[in-house]
Amino acid sequence: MIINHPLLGPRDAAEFVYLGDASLMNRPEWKGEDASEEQTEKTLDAYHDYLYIRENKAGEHKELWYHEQGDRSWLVVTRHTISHEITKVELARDVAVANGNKS
Amino acid sequence: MSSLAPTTAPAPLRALTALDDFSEDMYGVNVVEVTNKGIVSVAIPNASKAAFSKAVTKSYKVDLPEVGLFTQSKTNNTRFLGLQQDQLFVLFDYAGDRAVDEISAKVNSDKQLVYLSDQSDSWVTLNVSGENCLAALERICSIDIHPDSFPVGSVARTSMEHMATIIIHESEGSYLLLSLRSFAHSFLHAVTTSIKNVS
Amino acid sequence: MSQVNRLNSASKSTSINREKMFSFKFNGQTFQGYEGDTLASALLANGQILVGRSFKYHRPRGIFTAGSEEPNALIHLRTGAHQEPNARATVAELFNGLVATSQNHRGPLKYDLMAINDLMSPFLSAGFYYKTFMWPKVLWEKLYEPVIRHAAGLGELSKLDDPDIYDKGFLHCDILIIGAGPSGLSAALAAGQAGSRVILADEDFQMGGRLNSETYEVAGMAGSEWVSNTIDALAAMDNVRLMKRTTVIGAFDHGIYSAVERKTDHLLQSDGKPRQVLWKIYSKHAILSAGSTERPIAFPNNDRPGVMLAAAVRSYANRWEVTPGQAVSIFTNNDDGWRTATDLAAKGVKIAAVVDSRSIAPLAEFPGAHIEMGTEVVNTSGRHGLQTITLSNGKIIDTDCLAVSGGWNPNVHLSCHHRGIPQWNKELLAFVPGGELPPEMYVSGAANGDLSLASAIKSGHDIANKLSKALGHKGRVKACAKAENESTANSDFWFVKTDTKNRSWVDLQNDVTTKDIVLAQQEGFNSVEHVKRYTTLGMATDQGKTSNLPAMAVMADNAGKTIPEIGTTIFRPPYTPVSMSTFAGRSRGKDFRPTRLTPSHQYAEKQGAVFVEVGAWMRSQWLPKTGETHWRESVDREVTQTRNSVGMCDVSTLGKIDIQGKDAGEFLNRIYCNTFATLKVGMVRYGLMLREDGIAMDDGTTARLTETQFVMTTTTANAVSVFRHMEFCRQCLWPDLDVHLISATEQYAQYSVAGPNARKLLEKVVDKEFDISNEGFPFMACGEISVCGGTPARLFRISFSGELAYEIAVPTRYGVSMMEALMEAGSEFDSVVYGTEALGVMRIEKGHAAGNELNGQTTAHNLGMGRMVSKKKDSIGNMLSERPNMVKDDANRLVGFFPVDKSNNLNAGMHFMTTGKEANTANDEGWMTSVAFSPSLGHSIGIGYIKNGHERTGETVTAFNGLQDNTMEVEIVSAHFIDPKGERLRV
Amino acid sequence: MRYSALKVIKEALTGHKGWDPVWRSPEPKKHYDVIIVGGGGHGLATAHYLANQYGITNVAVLEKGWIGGGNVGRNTTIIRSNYLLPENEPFYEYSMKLWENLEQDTNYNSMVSQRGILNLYHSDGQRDAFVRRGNGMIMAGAGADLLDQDAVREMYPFLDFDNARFPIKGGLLQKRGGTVRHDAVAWGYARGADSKGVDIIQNCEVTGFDIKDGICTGVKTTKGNIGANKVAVCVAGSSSRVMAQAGMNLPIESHVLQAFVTEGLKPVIDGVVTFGAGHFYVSQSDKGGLVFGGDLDGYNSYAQRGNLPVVEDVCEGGIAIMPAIGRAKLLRMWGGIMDMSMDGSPFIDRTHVKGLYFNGGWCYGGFKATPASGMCYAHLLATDTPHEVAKGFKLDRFRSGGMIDEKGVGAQPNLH
Ligand SMILES: Cc1cc2nc3c(=O)[nH]c(=O)nc-3n(C[C@H](O)[C@H](O)[C@H](O)COP(=O)(O)OP(=O)(O)OC[C@H]3O[C@@H](n4cnc5c(N)ncnc54)[C@H](O)[C@@H]3O)c2cc1C
Ligand SMILES: NC(=O)c1ccc[n+]([C@@H]2O[C@H](COP(=O)([O-])OP(=O)(O)OC[C@H]3O[C@@H](n4cnc5c(N)ncnc54)[C@H](O)[C@@H]3O)[C@@H](O)[C@H]2O)c1
Ligand SMILES: Cc1cc2nc3c(=O)[nH]c(=O)nc-3n(C[C@H](O)[C@H](O)[C@H](O)COP(=O)(O)O)c2cc1C
Ligand SMILES: [Zn+2]
Repeated sequence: MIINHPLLGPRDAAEFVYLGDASLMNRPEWKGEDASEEQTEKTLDAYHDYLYIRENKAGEHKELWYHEQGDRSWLVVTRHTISHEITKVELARDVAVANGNKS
Repeated sequence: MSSLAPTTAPAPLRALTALDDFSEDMYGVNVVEVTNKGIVSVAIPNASKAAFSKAVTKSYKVDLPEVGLFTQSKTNNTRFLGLQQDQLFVLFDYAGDRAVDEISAKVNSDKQLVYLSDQSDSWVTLNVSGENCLAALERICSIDIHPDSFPVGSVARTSMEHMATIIIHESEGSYLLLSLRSFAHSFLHAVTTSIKNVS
Repeated sequence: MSQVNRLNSASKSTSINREKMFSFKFNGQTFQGYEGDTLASALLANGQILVGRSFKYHRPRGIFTAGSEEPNALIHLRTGAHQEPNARATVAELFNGLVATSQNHRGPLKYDLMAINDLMSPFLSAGFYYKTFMWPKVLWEKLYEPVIRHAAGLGELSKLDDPDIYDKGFLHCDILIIGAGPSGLSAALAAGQAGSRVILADEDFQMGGRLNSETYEVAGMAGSEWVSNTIDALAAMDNVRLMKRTTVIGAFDHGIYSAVERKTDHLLQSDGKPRQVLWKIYSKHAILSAGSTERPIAFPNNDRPGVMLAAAVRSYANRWEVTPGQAVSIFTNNDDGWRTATDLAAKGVKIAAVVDSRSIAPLAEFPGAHIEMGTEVVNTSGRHGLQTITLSNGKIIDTDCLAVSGGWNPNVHLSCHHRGIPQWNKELLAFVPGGELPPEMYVSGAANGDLSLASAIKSGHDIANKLSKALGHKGRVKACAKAENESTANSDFWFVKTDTKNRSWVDLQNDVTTKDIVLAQQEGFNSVEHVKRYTTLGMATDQGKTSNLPAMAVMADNAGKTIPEIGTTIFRPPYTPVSMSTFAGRSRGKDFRPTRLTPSHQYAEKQGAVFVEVGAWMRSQWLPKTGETHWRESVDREVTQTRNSVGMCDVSTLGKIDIQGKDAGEFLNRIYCNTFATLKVGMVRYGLMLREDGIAMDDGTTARLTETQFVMTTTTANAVSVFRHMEFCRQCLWPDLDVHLISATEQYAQYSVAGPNARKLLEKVVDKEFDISNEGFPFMACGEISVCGGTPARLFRISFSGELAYEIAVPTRYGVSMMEALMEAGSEFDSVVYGTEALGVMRIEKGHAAGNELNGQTTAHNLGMGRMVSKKKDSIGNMLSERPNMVKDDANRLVGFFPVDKSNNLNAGMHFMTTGKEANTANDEGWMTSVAFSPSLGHSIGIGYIKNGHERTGETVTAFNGLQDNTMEVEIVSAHFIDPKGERLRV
Repeated sequence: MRYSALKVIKEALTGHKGWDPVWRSPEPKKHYDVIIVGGGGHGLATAHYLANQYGITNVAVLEKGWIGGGNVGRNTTIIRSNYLLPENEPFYEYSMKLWENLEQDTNYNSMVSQRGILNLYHSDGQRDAFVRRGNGMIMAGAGADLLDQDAVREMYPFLDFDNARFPIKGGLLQKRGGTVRHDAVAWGYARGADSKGVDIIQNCEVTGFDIKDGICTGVKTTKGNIGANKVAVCVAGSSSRVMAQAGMNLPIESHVLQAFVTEGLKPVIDGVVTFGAGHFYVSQSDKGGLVFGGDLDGYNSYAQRGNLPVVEDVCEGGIAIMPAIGRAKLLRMWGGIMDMSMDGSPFIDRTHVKGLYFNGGWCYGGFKATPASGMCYAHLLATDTPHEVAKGFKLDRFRSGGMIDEKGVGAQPNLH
């Protein structure tokens, strides 16, 4: 496969390391210090779904790839899981900022 | 080992190059270990980009490179390698132990603009050039380095034979290959094997 | 000895060089052939018709085709370690000194003892083994299966290491053209003239495709002349790369094709050069111009040597000037078959008969030949070579070669590698590329069903022209060459129906007959994929290139369906089989993976160190002294010397990550489960890193060098994955933090200096202006210093061994020199260099967790570090580590173990259970993770996980080791075997 | 119709006219007690055991294509019971015992062949892990032997012992491990189920579920709606696609795993051998092809085909330990869709929808599990309680922190 890196142009996917569904960028908020039991359970549910449950789509899939043998950037790649066609490649950092991800 | 306890201060440490200054002309390809270079990585916070760019232009009379390209200054034969969006490498003639100070003095005097890290000992550098050079590199380099696609002034970070590699098209038909220093022997072996295989 | 079948009249072929005679051996007998021959053409020239045996029935087999689709003529090529099994004689290029032997027979080829299987054939029908060999049960593994396995397979491996070398490479192009027949050549010409970057690959050693085998004219000259002119023109273009002997084997995602170039297979010796190169071709577009393959007609006893494909017979006559027989007959259902008769007759070969299934007027007459229209071949005779054919009209004709033509199949193979399904073309009576082609693949010429010469040339030209234009190349493209549009008339006739006992073969190699197909369907195997798997149809080395379609026709007929309703089986790479070595390339032996050497490698080598592979690294395992005969002697000495005085160890392999930025502290707070933001400049802290699921990921120390700079150490094994994880957190989770990472692993030679004399030793190398006294540089301090008169260094006061210890880091270039200086300075203290083994012993004596304990299954709770997980802040893994099963009270805990009988040696991997209980899964309470012989205690010690371990100190349990027959009683103790209060560290 | 020696001889002599279909091809009924979705190994085994062990015969197996066309028809056929964790090992050992009686059970020769599986180790750490594993195997009754280098050399003299980058130090051998003729497993179970009246319906794709008030009453298919008291999903790589029709997302990702076969060769490799310092495992089929594989491609895929980097990686691993197979030619490569679970271990469980059951998450290792999976699923369907050896395979185990992670790589399916 070839990933058309937004900064570097086409690179063999062998240069990248795959992580999985781009939803892994949507890390739930921590329960906070001194959370109630209920809040803890709710947060655990959210973390469970975040880490373990996947839509696992047969179709267009937004997914995370890391350019380990390249510029060390994380990318969000939109790729079809049946045809493998790639229709979009973005810098994950840009996506994260647009999402409002924050520490 | 001496059995006598030395009474004087220890002798200064001896520096070794990664490949013992390897240099050979093999089947039309010249392979030379490049030494006496300083390599400093520069991490550039978004907010500092403009100021840093100015500082570089001032001290080195060159612009910052785009990712995938390098710019070259006469000062210490310095190349700014555009490797990442927020990080570049400075590669320059230097034989000392304090490469960071060298760069810091020129472009980061207030120490706040950018973050520098010494990489001088992290890499082994080979210069390969000559007639069969491209044919040999074709065996290990997956990216398109045909001069039309990778003209002089290009730089790319990729991997060759499972080893992280930075490739620089420094001048017509002459390439610098940087790989991690601990891999030096395997890397040289990969390059020379390619040359032999295409001879 | 003479080439009895070589045609000598009117030699015209430029494909063979009669000036250059080669001699070669087949089954020990010496023959002659010419440069340009294949092994098959040379064997035929010498009248060697019998070349092998079939898979199941061991029926005699002759050469069937003239190309890579060959099902029959499989031989051992070369001898000894160079022996290649299942080489196809039809594509093996002849060279002087070639040696080949036939395969799959016991005794001489002609009198194969295994031919008895043929008599057993009523028992060996499709799927017979599923119904039998079950009684009695034990005999399957003891008798039946060994017999089956022994009989299986065709060729034989030498069982010696492949002596050749191989290579790989990468190519980039605008247009990859697959196949250099008339269509591919004209495509290359157009694309090349336009200015596209072109690669033209052909599997043959001579480009030109069918034109080398036909007598057609192109552009007013002989086809072969046009081919060589075109090749010359292409060779003169800088932007065109011609690759003959190069088979494109697979179409992968996003325009990546893989091709195998045979570099030295046509030479007696490879002279240290790669035998084959695996190319990975990155193309913007590809044009598949792979031509077509003739298909046979199934009829009774159609498998005899001498029965061949008609166009192959023509190829042998035209290209190699060989006739496979002295009285050749043709059996055809189409016009093209007649061309074989015409061409052979023109070369003076006697035509015995032309049998055409169609009731039409004969297309030609040949003196003395039977012309039988509307007639079929219903039987043959001749055990080791064809002697007669019997026709449906009762005639029996003497003939030693029957050229069969059932029409042509476009080579759709590569067009289906993305699982697209080819489509049935009613006019052509063949499958053509259709459905979903690999993106950016176009198909031209016969491969696309443009069977006739003129259309093949035109379609290649037009596609290449269009693609080049679209790419923006503006060179002037000349009009394409003119050629004739020969007849491609064909008919819907696939196999001869018969009710005799005689078998009609569809798969010649795997011995699948029309009866097997029918039986499969009778037993409910209706899908074509089921039939394939039940009968093994098309699963042989030729993948059914010539057999699948006739078999589908039988299925369709039997099921009352059409061929497209039956459908094809799926096409899979590679196009033709590829040596495993070729896919491995250079990665082999010591070069399987690159090797990393530590900064003190040269030093250790000089000391005679024993090295061990740790991931990619080579590390000193121990450094024996003369006279030491057992590794334990060396390791015990290294430990003892270190604990008694001082020892040095190269720890440069640990990952080092330089972390800088205003928010570096906050970042680390989130990466580690314990607190880091509060760490003071000049101090080091131990950190435990969790995965998001709350399991321990890695541990190590991190030093704060300045307000905005930290240096993290990771374990050797996790250096890369921890860095990746941190980049993920930085870029994807918390892009707002000002933090920057770069690996500094390679930058520093880092040595641990441990033992009561460590400081004294260091004081001798550290430059005087730096105070490293216990007060000035306490436990867990760090700082930037200089050594040996000004060399910059970093010093960390940390300890893995439990002794007063430091780690000192200098730029890698000084690695050897630094180690020498340390040893020089240490000589008065009897200092020692220790390896990973002693390192391991000392950390076990201290009860420190390492890889065996941090195996991805353990929590901080298991490690006894549960309280380190700060609940005052968010950090990776913080939340999910709270799940009930992960903080159970009776969870496994890391503790220490003594053998009750101290003379016993413990083993890692022992399982614990309450003494007296049976050793079974239900009673399993944990396992021993690491053990060592402790020279300090004088006996074996271990650490491991056991349920509730922290509350069971003093208890005796059974450590089960049935595997190594070393089960024993052990006592649960604290894992801190040495200096439990940690006093030595702080002195 | 039973297969017997007599029958075989009779048919051979009379032109094989008397063989019946191995399974019938009925039209679906309106309603079944149990509908099994997916005619792979597990689905067919479930049907077989439901009918033959639990006496539930009003059962249909619905298969969208042809039975055995999924992973059961494209795997590298290795069976073993050499698992590490106590939640897994008894299950796989139970499976092994069922394999050992399969031919007698189904009256079909699936060629269960226990020629041994040898896992090579190359470092002390790996040896330690194998000792832990081997002892666990012995405790579960599976048996294990630890071999040193000499013993490995005796079994496979042509491995690269002298020039290897990662020298072979020894191996863990399970003598009872081996291979089974994969297609015949599907056919044998189909035959066993069919003979008790189970309807095996091919070309029948399930396209939806009838779920009302949290109760599943049947399925929608390309052959119409079919009612059922219980619906048992068992579709391996398609798990997420099918369960999405019931509104459920799973702790599963679908990945491609490739496999390879060489041309037929005279016997070279007797048992199964796996490389411990690279991605390669191999056995030789009864037909003579070297059947081998390695790692997942690593990205989500439903394509049943893979890419070159893994092809190369696997062959590199092969030549690294066995340079003597270098001149064997790779004949065919293919892929399968792996239902990779979040901890590498499977699920056999009820769902929160009454009457809807799920079996999946088998990763690259569900072939060996086929008999036990079928038996345990049948047990669950028949009794609504989990089978003793499959208790850990629950869908909600991640919420409670009860992961069954053999490899210890965490919630990253492509690393399992
Ligand atoms: C290359 C490869 C190598 C492997 N090697 C091994 C090995 O050596 N050892 C081992 O133990 N395991 C191995 N495995 C894993 C093993 O093959 C699988 O885990 C196991 O076969 C899965 O169970 P199954 O047989 O029921 O799956 P499948 O055979 O995939 O059955 C699922 C069936 O469900 C059908 N289906 C899907 N959707 C629908 C629908 N909507 N309606 C109706 N039917 C549907 C599919 O068509 C398919 O037939 C390997 C797998 C692969 C791909
Ligand atoms: N009249 C008929 O009935 C009839 C039928 C079929 C073909 N033909 C003749 O066939 C020719 C068609 O021309 P064409 O150029 O389309 O086909 P071709 O058969 O002449 O050439 C195809 C070429 O592709 C090469 N090739 C195939 N697969 C390959 C692969 N995977 N990798 C590398 N090379 C590969 C072959 O070696 C061959 O040289 C014409 O000469 C035409 O007359 C005629
Ligand atoms: C154990 C095993 C052995 C195989 N042996 C052969 C073989 O000898 N010849 C062959 O063509 N294919 C062989 N195959 C591959 C199948 O032809 C087929 O590619 C595979 O089952 C996947 O199916 P598909 O390619 O139809 O998708 C084998 C497959 C397996 C699982
Ligand atoms: Zn891997």
